Amino acid sequence: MTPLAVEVEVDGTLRRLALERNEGGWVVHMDGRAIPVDMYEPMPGVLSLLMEGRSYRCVRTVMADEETIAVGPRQHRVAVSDPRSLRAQRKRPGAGNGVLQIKASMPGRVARVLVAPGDAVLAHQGVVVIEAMKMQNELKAARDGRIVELRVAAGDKVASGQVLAVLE
Amino acid sequence: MTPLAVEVEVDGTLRRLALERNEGGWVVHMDGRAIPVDMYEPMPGVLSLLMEGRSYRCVRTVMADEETIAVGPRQHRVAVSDPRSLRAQRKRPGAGNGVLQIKASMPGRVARVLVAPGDAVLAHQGVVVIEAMKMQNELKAARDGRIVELRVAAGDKVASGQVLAVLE
Amino acid sequence: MASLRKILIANRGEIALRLLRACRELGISPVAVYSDADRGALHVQHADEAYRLGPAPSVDSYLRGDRILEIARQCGADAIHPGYGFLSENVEFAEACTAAGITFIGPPASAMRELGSKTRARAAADRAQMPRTPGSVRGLTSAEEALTLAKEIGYPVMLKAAAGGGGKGMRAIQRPEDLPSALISASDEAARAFGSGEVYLEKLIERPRHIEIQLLADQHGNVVYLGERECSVQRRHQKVIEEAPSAVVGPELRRRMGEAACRLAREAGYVNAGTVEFLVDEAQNFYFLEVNTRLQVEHAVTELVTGLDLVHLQIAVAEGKPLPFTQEQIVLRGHAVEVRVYAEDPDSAFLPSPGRITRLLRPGGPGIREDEGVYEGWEVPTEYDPMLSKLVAYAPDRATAIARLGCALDEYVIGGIRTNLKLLRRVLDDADFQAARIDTGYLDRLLAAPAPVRPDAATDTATDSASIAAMAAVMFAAPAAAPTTTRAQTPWQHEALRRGLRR
Amino acid sequence: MASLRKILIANRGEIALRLLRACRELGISPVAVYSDADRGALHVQHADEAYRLGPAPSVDSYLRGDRILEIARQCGADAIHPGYGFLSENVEFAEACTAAGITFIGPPASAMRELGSKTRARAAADRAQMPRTPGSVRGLTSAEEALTLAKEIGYPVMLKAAAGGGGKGMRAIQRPEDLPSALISASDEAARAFGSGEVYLEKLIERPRHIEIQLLADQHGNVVYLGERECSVQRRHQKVIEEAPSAVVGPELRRRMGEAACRLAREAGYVNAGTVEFLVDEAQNFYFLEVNTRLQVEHAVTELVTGLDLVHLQIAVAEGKPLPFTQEQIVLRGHAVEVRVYAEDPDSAFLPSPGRITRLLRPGGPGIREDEGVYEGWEVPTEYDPMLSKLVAYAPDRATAIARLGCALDEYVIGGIRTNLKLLRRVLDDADFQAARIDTGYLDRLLAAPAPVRPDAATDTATDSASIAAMAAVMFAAPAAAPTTTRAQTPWQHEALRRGLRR
Repeated sequence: MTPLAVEVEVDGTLRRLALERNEGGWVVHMDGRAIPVDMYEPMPGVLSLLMEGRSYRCVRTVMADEETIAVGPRQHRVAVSDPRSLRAQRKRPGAGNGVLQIKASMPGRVARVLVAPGDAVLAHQGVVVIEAMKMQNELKAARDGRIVELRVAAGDKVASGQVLAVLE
Repeated sequence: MTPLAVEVEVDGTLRRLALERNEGGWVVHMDGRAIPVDMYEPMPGVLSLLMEGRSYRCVRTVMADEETIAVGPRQHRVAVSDPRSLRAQRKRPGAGNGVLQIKASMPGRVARVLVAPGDAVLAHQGVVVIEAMKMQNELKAARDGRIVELRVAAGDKVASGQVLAVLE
Repeated sequence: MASLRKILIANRGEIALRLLRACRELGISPVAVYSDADRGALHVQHADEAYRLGPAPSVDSYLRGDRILEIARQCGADAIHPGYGFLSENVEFAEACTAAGITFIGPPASAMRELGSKTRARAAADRAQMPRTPGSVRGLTSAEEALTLAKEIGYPVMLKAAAGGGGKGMRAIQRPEDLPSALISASDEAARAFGSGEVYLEKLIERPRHIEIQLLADQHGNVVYLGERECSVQRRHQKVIEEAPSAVVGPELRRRMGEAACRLAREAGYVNAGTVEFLVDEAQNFYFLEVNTRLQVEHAVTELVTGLDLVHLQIAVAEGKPLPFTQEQIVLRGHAVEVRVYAEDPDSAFLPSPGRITRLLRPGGPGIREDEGVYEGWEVPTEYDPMLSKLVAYAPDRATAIARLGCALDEYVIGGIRTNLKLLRRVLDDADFQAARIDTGYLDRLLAAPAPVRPDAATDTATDSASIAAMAAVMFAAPAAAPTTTRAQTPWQHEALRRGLRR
Repeated sequence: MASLRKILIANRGEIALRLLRACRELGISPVAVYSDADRGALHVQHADEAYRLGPAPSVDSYLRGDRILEIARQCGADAIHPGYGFLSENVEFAEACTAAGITFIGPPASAMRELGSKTRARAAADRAQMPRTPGSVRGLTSAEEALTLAKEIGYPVMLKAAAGGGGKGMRAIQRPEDLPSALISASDEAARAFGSGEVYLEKLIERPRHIEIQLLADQHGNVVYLGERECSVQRRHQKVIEEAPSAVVGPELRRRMGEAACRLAREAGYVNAGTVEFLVDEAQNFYFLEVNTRLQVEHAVTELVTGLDLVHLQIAVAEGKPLPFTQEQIVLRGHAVEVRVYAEDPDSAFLPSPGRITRLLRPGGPGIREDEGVYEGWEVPTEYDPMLSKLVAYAPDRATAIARLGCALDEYVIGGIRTNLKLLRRVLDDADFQAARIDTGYLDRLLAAPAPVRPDAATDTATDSASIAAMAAVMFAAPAAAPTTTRAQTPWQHEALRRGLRR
């Protein structure tokens, strides 16, 4: 069986590794080394890895916008991918090109809308105020631009990650 | 919607009740009363019931041979059924007729077999000895009879509920 | 007075569950109330009885004193425990309970009126010859009045809600031009949180420690203090880490603060559990801050070092029993540290992070106590305080308690929402915190500095935790992870161990 | 002696996890070992390093001292903690550790040899002028010898394994004719459990209490006792419930037993933690029983009433540090009760009930400590002791501790296997236990009586818990229970509450 080569984005930096499966065990090819890994899954979303004698408990949690793996007390944002899908990702609006989505950073209720469609806004200018758990939080424009779309009104309930407005 | 009538065997005694579902809530018809029940399932296998103001946490657990529901600290063996399937159950060997299965009461290893096929055995006579967790336990015949079948030998690993021998 | 048989718990979250358990231990039947957001909450699941209050928002549910009292009357509860927050310091509610012949587990309304309002309490402190911070002893009526007073005592000044607690309605003001707007927002916030917009103003003490005395008084005139708690680790006047005893309070200072607190309690005819908060400056002068006429969030640390159960004692006092001990019999032993686990994201401006808890792996072990109100699968509502639980460590000494709490935080996994677990761990690792070099501004200063990178035990990049995370990510993604039942050793496992042993 | 950096934990289950946590708290790197049955165990998941010992059976894994020592050497561990059971009282293993330059966290081999063997310990007790039960001071060599000795001291007599513990290899004999066969089976069981079949014989004391003294000795000749534990609630000489302090031990008896225990320890040159077990009769005479030269299962109750951490202290002693306190500084406060949760079925002859834990809802709350080694989804192996966890309650007094523990047991749900939870609850509810009218025969007598029916709060048959179970069963069976996210109140819910309030 030939090693499966993958790219994993860990905390924003890309790591290449090749894995090979072998009757319940794994071998990880990394930095030119072949490292046998004994894997056990005590419960869904939790892996116990034994690697060169060291023990690691890895816990996977997923939130709307990202996958996190905690290795013991250390949390890492991860994204498994191959180069193609990575390129595809780069095409997403908000990541690189001219359009920028302003998303709710938490669930809550829209307390105030500070702009109107067509308004020109400056970087760091407030766009929408969301209230949750008795705290008001102002969402700001990440850069200069113009509001091309406004998707919420005062009083609306919004979910985490929901697009509130689109900046151009 | 017409109430659904069911028979539930609780700790060996049969209870008849009729339930009716109604947008997320239930009405239980019992002893000639119609009792509204507010049900909430905080996690699979756990129900929180509010009934005439009283709160009950019901936890369902299933073991090889039976379903148990704990109402707060109180455990009850339950079996939901309608009369037909109940009658069917009664036909099972070991329950009423001449054949009796002797089952492993726990997983473990067969330490000794004390009888041979064809042997006549008296009630409470030892049939098979199982060892688990450093303890030996002798399984006895529930009544007088004859060993018509012996399904294990010394050294065998056995699962809980596995049939070890059949008594006639 | 007869002993209580049924207590309605007018609260939610971890404190509701903690009160419920105390009732059961005493053979008292606990009754829960809940908002629509809390139908599935643990305090509802575990109560003997549970009644709906109304929609999620506090004003429609946990602040509905009329409804709660009606429920108590109709279900035959003979007492109500308000917990902390919500109605716990609401004099009108306490009076309504008494009028309805239902025991309010807390101080008499008269004492609450005297001490519960921060402005009146400051006046009372003056009468009891207690040092306090300069400032107003009544609510501000206008921006003009505020500006005049602030000028008088000198900036920086602090705005505070007279009915407040937990930092809500508090503002520190450095310059006159910020005062008017701050006054409005503080008053609004106070009104939203406590139903009263009264705000007062006091001199801001530089780099103070927040140290408070736990009081307990019975109906027979006995008043004792159960030592102090240090709560200097705060963010926006919101306590984050509390401990008992304080590293800087010796027997003598403890006695002086404790006796001053008892003096004030006697002066106000105080009964049941209460807390007198002080600011303590570098010279160890203490200034009266306010009185909390209720059980505190952080009462657990006092319980651990005194070996007492404050809720049991609150109930005993409410039943008219005399205190079962004298001041001399109260001995502090060991050290306890508590962290508040919040559903908030320290990495993005501490935004609240409500939502469903998809993974909950709890820490444990000797000396670890968790007062929790959540479970895996529970949806943290947007409508209430973001506190998920209180994690407390007890040990023979402060250093061990901190180390123990740190290990517990390392074991803790909460998935699906963001929490402040990592930040709490960072504080416990901080040299200043470990040396008890803390004041109420400590945490904000820490947060201004970049977070230090935690040393990784790994010897090379192939086995640093990021690499392990990468491998795990792939294995999780791979179809069907290894069956959890397999016991057989594969050749690779042997090889792994052989290599491991060869190092 | 230098402080330890890496400790290999030569054990499994709850104690392995408890030791592992203690190491972390002290900044020591914990190394786990495991059998094939324990690959997924918590102590493996949480360790820094973990190495396979071999197949599931103890003789192939946790009793493989050679293999464990090899692993310790190769992974660079500077100490081994044996926990309890397995190799904890194996002199040869302790000596091998010392020979390999690895610290054995326990007493020196010489003291183990002196006191670890029950026969030699009885001889030592004689030298230390300690009262002990009549009987042999060396192993029995034949049935004839046994019969002669038994006749000499008079029936009933007790057979015990010289290397024993936890009741394995113990038999009470009423009549001569039972002695020979009992001798064989006891010796076999002892050989299986401890690798030594040596068995001795002593007079059986009628209705004794089992009370033991916790010892702690450093390498500098300091020996202290940390009070007593009462462990009279036993089944087949297997402790089930332990508490500290004992309800019948006053300061004077405590001092006499404690000092006698310290005398024996000094006589044997004992170092580290140890326990001297006594039988105490109605007249409060105490008889030396045996010494456990290791940490006890029930050490938690002592930790709770003394405020100390015995494992931390064991490690400090092993590092050569002097005890951080004197006898006078040890003060007992409050009361602690521990129950052992076993995977066994009290309803069918206490058959072990290994298997997968399909549901685990843990209790919690103030004063509750659980030393646990299992999790939901864990498969309890058939090869080891059936103890799943130790649940302990601490409170200011015995009655409250018992009530608290009872509430915790009521919250506890373990599904997929059978446990003794209900039996433990029954004992806590029993009037004799609550009045501390207990001896080592108490539990067997209780079990001989039919279990009382627990009163049901329900007012009518429609709402008794069996009816609720019936309803729940149907609702579970019904397609798709109500969505857990729904918040809207249905008409029925309103109706339910209206009625609830109307009662």
